[in-house]
Amino acid sequence: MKKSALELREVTKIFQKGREVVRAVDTVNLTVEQGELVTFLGPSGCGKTTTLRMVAGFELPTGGSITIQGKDMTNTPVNKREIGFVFQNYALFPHMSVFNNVAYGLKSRGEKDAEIRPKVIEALKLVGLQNTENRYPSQLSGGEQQRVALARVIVMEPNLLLMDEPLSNLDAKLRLHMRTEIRKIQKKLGITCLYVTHDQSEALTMADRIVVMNKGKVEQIGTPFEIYSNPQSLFVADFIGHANIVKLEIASLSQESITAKIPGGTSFTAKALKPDVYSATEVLYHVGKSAALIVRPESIQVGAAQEGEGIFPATVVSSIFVGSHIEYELLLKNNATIHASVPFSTGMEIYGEEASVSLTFDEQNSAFLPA
Amino acid sequence: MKNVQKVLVLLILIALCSTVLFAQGVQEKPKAGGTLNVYSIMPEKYATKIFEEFTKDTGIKVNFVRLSSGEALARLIAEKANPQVDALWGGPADTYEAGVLEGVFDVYSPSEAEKVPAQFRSKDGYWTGIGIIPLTFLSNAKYLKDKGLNPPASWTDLLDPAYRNSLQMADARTSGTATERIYSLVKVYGEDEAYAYQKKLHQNVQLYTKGGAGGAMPIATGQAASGVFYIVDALDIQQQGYDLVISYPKEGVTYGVEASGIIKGAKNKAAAQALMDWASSKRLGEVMVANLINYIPTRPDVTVTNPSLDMSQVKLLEADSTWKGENRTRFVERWIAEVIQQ
Amino acid sequence: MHETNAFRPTRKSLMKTDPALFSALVAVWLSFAIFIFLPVIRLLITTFYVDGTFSLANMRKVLGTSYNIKALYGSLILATSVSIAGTFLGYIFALAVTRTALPRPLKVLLGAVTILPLISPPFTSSISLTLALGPNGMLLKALGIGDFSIYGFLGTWISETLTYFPVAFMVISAILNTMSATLDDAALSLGASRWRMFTTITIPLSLPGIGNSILLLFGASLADFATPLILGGHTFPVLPTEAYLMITGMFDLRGGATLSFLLLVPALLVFFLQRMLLGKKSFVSVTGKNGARTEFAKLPTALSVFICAVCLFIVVFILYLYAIILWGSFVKVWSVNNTFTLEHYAYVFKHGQKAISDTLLIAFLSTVIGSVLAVVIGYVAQRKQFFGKRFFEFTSMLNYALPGTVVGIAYIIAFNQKPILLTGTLSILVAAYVFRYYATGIRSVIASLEQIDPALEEASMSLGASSVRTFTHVTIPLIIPAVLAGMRYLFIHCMTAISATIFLVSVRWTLLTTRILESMTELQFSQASAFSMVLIVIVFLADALMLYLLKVTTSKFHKPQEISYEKVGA
Amino acid sequence: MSEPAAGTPFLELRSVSKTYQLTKTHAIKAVDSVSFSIAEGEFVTLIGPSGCGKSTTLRMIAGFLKPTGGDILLEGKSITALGPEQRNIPMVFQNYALFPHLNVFENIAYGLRARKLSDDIIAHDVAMICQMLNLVGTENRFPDALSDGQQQRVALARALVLKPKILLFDEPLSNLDARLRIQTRAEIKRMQTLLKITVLYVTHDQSEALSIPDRLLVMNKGKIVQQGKPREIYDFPSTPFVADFIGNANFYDVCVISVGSANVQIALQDLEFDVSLDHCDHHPTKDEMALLSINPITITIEEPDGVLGKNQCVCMVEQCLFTGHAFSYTLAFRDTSIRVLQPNIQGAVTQFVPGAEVKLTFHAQAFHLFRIQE
Repeated sequence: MKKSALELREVTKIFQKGREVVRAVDTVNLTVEQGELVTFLGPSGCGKTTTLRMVAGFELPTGGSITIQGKDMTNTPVNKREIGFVFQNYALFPHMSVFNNVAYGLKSRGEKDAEIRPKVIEALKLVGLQNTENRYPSQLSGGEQQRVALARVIVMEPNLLLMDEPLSNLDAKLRLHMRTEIRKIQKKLGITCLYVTHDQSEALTMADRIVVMNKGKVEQIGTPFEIYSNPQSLFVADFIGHANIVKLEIASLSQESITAKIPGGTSFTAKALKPDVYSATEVLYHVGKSAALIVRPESIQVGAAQEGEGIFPATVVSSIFVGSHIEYELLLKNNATIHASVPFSTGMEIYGEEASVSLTFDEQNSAFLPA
Repeated sequence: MKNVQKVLVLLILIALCSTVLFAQGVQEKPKAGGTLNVYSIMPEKYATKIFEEFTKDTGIKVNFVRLSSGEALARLIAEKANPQVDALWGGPADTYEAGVLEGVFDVYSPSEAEKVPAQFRSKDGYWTGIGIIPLTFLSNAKYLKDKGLNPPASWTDLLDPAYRNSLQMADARTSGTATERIYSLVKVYGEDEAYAYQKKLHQNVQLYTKGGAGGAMPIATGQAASGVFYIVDALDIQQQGYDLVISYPKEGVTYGVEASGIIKGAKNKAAAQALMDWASSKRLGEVMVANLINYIPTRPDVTVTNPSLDMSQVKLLEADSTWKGENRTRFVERWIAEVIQQ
Repeated sequence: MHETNAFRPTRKSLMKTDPALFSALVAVWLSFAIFIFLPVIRLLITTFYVDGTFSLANMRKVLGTSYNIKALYGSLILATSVSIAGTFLGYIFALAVTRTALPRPLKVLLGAVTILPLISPPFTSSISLTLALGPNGMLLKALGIGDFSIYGFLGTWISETLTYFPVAFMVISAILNTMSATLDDAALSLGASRWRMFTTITIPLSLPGIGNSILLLFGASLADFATPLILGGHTFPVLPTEAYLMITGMFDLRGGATLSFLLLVPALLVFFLQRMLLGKKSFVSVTGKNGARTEFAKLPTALSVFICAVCLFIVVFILYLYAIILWGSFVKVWSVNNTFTLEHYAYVFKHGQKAISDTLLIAFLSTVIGSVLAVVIGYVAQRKQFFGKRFFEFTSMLNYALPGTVVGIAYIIAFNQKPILLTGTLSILVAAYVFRYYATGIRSVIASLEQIDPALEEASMSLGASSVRTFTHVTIPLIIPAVLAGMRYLFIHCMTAISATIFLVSVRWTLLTTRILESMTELQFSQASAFSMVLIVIVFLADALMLYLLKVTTSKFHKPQEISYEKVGA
Repeated sequence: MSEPAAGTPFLELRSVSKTYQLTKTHAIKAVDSVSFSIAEGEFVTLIGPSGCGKSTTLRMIAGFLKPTGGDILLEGKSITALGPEQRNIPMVFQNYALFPHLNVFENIAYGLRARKLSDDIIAHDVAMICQMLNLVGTENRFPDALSDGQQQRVALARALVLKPKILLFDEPLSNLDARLRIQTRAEIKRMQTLLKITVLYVTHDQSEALSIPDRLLVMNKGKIVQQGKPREIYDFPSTPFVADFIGNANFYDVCVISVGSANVQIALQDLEFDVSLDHCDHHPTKDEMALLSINPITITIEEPDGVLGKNQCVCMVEQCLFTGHAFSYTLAFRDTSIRVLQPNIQGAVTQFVPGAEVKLTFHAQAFHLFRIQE
């Protein structure tokens, strides 16, 4: 049987600040396969960085176990875990040249200089930083520093690459560029990678799988597309992408789908999601009570005002052209605000403020959650 | 992180060890007979020359540190449990008397003690006089000329408003010169009258200096007009070439006896005794005369060449060292309470 | 969720969980016990125990003397006025350097002149001040001012202010430099005049620095005994001088100890206030990244002119004072025979040789030992969590907080008997310096560690380096500049301080500073000047060497970035 | 393409330059004789990469920097010589520059107090602006106790309370996270419309630049390279730099095959496209090498069906990044690569995995042809 690269079992971390007990990480379970890139995504303080630091060994879990490559490493010191850690602020040694930074781990391991040099050169080449060996970190740009930090880690050929918001100190454009760079290198080397971020678009673009965390607990684990299309909780729906959450009154129920409507308005049918954290016996939806419709801005069509089943009349509050698409802010009849993002194509009509329009929601990409 | 702490502990241990090592290293025992450790109240420039001669004569090397009389005594008292020096050199006899009361001195009668007049020796053999120094007035000649004054010839001359805020003399708390001044005044006026006089004198005092000679330089450079000093300090500054006038009050002055003594528990007792023997010999007086060290030798058989040290025209008041030692603290406390706090 | 995973508050003994930290703490606490607690406790016993029982008799006696009460008030008044005046001058100088359009060479000169008082013994300025402003002083004569007495409060105040304002200058210019320049811009763009900007932004934001400087100067002035000794005269007694006189003049160790105990109270108060101030988050750390702008808005013209005038006056005055000393060291007899001579220097090098070599040895040893201890204590205090940490930090700084005379008296009381017999040794001097002045080292190590992201050490560990390697290859190289900076001040203090060690010099070990004071009491003004000059030159050279080392060790990774288009443009 | 400002220009820059003399021989022209004007009530954004001189320009208008050449006029009067405090041109800073020692109320009141207004008026104005910017309840708090968004709003309130005629923004949103950025930029636009103030807004973020302003100035290397309405600039970039910076375009060297009356025919290796002459920055000649830009969002990506029409080709997917509202593809495109942005709409989009063959359709109106610059 193939060993999984990393296994977290019931990992818990409790901090005690004076009398206050904080469950920073609460019984987290996760299995990561070889070569996978898994991102931990969540708002700040959700426990994602603590989890990563426990995997690295900077913190010891209060409970649970951590297995790397089949070996229990729960209490192994950092320097014996053979992991690579990329820090948010790069943590390059300011008193060492780029070469010495990258060679640092190899030297610590006691490798010979003759062996070290080609490896370092190779690693720097991989990250696109040839001929910078003799410069010092302070002479490099943020992006270059980040790449040195990456080279410093991959030259060690670690079992596990851990990255803690590695791109958050870079400017937007570079951030986009580095995402693809890191992803490329990770796939090329086949390194298993845990990646912590609070930037959902970063998580979506880079991950094979995303672990969404909130308040120390795992909310949902899945591929980016799964998480985006089938959020299992209102938190995930709201945190990933920008979902419209509209409360509608349930008109009828079936096993898979729910039909709901704005009081006195049109009804809409879509699948019902049941977050698996709730017990199956509990009844989550009741006819006549409200359910939350989750609909993505880009799953909304904005058209000229018309009547019909599944069509919601709305008023345009604002329309903003942002190049690739038009962002509408709309008001439904029940005063719910809806954001729609309509891809822009040349010659299409842009509705101005106060315009009456009708909205159609895409059924495939919409779902109900318990309100 | 354990190893970091190992390094830390190592560093601390190195630090502590080196401190202790140095503590031990410098605690090395002085070579017997070869060296002598001394606190000198006598100014360094005199002591250097005298001890050079002593070393020449006896082969004993002298380490010394110069301290004011008060400091020296304070040290000796503080170090009583573990004396750092073997002898005290110079300084007024009453300091020695005070020390005797604190039990810091050892009895020793030098070989030629009998040749030193009795009033220049401790009754019980705790100390031996090495020179005597009367008090004198030292005045800036130019100041006197500018103000049309004669050199002060009486204690009362110093009360002249012409000297307002321009006298400098020593502080009784730190200086033997100052206490000597009080003894003189008590001998001249009687105790209460003496303090009344000092209160008046205080009006003219610009500054009480820490050292007995502290005011001499300001007088020499014209910052102050006049003051009361031991002759040794007054002559010394005059010999440096300043335009100064030395005068004596007609009522008379007491004089200090510069003494020397062995510290109880001295680690180099034999060497200390050798110093005492040498000090009571004629040799010391000759060395002082030869080197222009302006003490009047205690041995009457030493010929003084400097006319300023001729005491024939000066009214010298006798003041018993025991009396001085017994009254010193009281006089100083009274001085603080009545003179400077008025 | 499993209950077994619930948090179990376990307090294992530190000896088991972290034996190395435990032994480090034991070792450091032991040294604290010997060199910090023992002296203070012995001082307290001497003060409050008469014949083996607790008694307030000493205290009553001391407080019963109105002259001592006057001295207490004198100390407080002097410290207050010195701290205010010194901080004011320091602020003016700091503004001149950071906020005016003075040409760079002049700013460098300003900085250089402020170094002079720092590297000379505290009483040098009082000596030349006496000659310049004393009765019949040269400057008074030149200006035709007749009846003016420098002795007393005025002279002491001027001399101490001149001696200590450079400290204020350093503290305040640091804070003025770290202020965000965009705040100035914001104020101006909101329509505030330059005066208004200065009074509503610059001054309030520098308040922490001003507060810190006032407290530092208050403490320094409170402890200074040499300046009032020379300039205070009988009209203006202060506690440290009175304590010194009581011990050395009245042979009253107990009374001196009691008097110095009185000093403890305001000194500790100041120390606590300062800790509180430093503990508070400083206003200066501004959120977000600082724009490219590093230039501060200029001050109102009138203020600039005023600042420049004050600075010019002070600089000229300080240079004049030091010129007097320089001149004095080269003339045959001060103010009588002004022919040039080197005989005083010859004397210094012949008879003062031992003092020079002793002082250098003591300063060197203290600097090295103090720095090592500072690194250890700083590291433990900043990076570790353990029981009693705050008390640990507090204790490490205690000797620094106490006035020097108090420490000196406490040391001589404590170490003059078995089991720890240290009087007259080199170690007592070294210990006095180390435990008193390593505080600057500890502070700079802590400050430096605060700036070094623990991620650097974690990065090293995660790259497989052992903790030893991490400490030697990452932590140590990074804090070396801080250690050197700490060493620099430690060394300067060891060379120039006198208050604690005046009680501790001995036959075998003597110091340059005490020799200078002796020369003064022996009327050898020229000799004293020559000694002072030699001391100043030594300290200056050593300081330059340290600064050079500092530059060498940091230049590697603090290389000024090449000025790029981005740096200047945006 | 620039739109002439209506009436007298409210703010006008005439050949404003800023040169930094770095060494005796080496000088940098951070701003190189820049001229533009802003009409009253207009919202103008200045965009460019970092180091392009946009912030320097803004600082010169605010008065923090003195231009080395040129003149700045406000309502027809030169303000070049005035200090910042005399201009009444407040600025909202990137790092907010809130006074850390003053609470929210005093921060907002700062400019009013400088104007020596009575306490009643100050209290009233501050209360008003707090109401407008949803800061009620925070008046007594200090900046370090506020969230990023609140700090930004205080910075805005502090400037707006002065009822300035013109307000400057220096990358005000760059310290905020994505969601707050979108909220705050809408807020800024709303306040500007409501209070009818003139705004000059500096940013390097293209979505900010396209979304809020009436007019956009694109700056590069100290010069204004293009100005106009956001959509004009997006649709008709005048230089490759603009096409890249504003539209993230793909660029290819192409050869002009023939020049017609309305169209140019070009060859991109084996592919041939028609480009409208309106979309050329110069009149191309036959056989000339030119630079073609293709906006990635205009390319359609679909399952290959074996039929290849005009402006179509088959490529292999190299990488697919899912960004939530879109898929960002990198495809092998002849001997180079091409970026395609496929909006994730209507659930109808199939995600193509790396290695898959796909059919691309190019739309001629998204092509732009530029002269190759040396």
